[in-house]
Amino acid sequence: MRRTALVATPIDPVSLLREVTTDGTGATTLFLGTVRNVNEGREVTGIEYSAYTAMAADELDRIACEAVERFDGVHLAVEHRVGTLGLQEISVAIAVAHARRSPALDASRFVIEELKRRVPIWKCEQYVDGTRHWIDPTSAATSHPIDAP
Amino acid sequence: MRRTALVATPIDPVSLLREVTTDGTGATTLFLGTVRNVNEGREVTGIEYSAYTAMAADELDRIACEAVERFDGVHLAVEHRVGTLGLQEISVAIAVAHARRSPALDASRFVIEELKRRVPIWKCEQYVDGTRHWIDPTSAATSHPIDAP
Amino acid sequence: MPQLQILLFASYADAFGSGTVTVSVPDLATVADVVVALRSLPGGGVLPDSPLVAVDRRYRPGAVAVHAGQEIAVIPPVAGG
Amino acid sequence: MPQLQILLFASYADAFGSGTVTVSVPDLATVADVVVALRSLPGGGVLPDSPLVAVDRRYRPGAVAVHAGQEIAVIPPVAGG
Repeated sequence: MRRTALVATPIDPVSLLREVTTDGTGATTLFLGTVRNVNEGREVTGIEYSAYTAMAADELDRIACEAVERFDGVHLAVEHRVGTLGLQEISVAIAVAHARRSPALDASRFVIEELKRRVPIWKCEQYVDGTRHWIDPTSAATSHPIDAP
Repeated sequence: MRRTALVATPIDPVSLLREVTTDGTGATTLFLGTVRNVNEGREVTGIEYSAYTAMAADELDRIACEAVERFDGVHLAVEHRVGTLGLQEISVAIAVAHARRSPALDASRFVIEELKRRVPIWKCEQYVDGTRHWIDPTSAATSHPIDAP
Repeated sequence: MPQLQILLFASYADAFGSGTVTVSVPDLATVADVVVALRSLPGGGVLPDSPLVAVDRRYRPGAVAVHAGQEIAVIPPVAGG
Repeated sequence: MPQLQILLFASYADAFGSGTVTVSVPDLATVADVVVALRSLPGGGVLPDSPLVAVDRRYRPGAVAVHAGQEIAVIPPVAGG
């Protein structure tokens, strides 16, 4: 099975794990991305995730299809959250199950790497001093600081 | 932090996840090994895990120390169960947290691969027909079938 | 000249002051023509040489033809996960 | 000849019929001497050429000296996880 979704409410990783598991499962992996308190030395209070919603959902599903094709027999469930998240909230959860460990580990890594490369989601970090900042992973130098409103 | 243990009671993966997470965590990984219903074409009813308990505990902790050394800043919790496990019960759980995803993913893989290579734990599969069989990953040909008692 | 509606997001929407802008492009326009047209608008300096462009929700290279009725979006560096 | 107690597990314990066996080894015996002595016992055919041996809970190569009072174990192919 495969299921992917953009969600606006908190992610429950345990239900994703349950969803991918079958009697034939020998290895299950879970990857969680969470909002951390410091980025590039600045104290973060939260992150606003925004998305090109329709395309992000499509692209996420294309990645899951590719994973199922590359790693035959994987079951996977992926949720990415949008909206404003506080510290330690889960932004993305990837659950993968397979009879053997290598495809489960490889598929999990494949999905998170492709997701970070391709899925049109952006994060705007909010800092203790009230400013915010669009994260640009392609270049720290070309990122776009924005004054607080 | 790092914590490793051999345990004789069911593993709670959620408590391991909670244990490794801090405010600085940006990525968390969980690896679960579970008892699957078929191995090498035979229908399995359960697996008895036995260990050279004292050395297995030491070796597991050495692996965790090596992971902390290799992947600076990882927090990890590892539990391996011993005793007789039914289908879909968790035999091993590895939770890893880090600020960034690469060390978290790499450390998880490192621990499971080293565990499988070095930790003195054995599994005796029990089949529908009442027979049992010590698993020998080094060679299917030199494995040791045992008649049912 | 044909007019196309372009979707913008995140830092690009901030730079252009809107999530949707209209550009005039030549007949038989391509993805690259859309980028040239966007760059001439106020805020267009935010765009790199070859920004990611999606047509009908798939990434497309500069040479691909575009026309009215398609969903065209210019995509800032993505940062999901 | 010194006598050493050897711990056995899993398939090896089944083959030797016990989790502990006593072997007689030469003075200044090594890990390899332990394996030779074990192989001459009933059930010893189960052992490969160079089984894993742990001394005081660490894997040790054949040339390492062993003596009474150490915890010596011969380890079947491990299969955790």
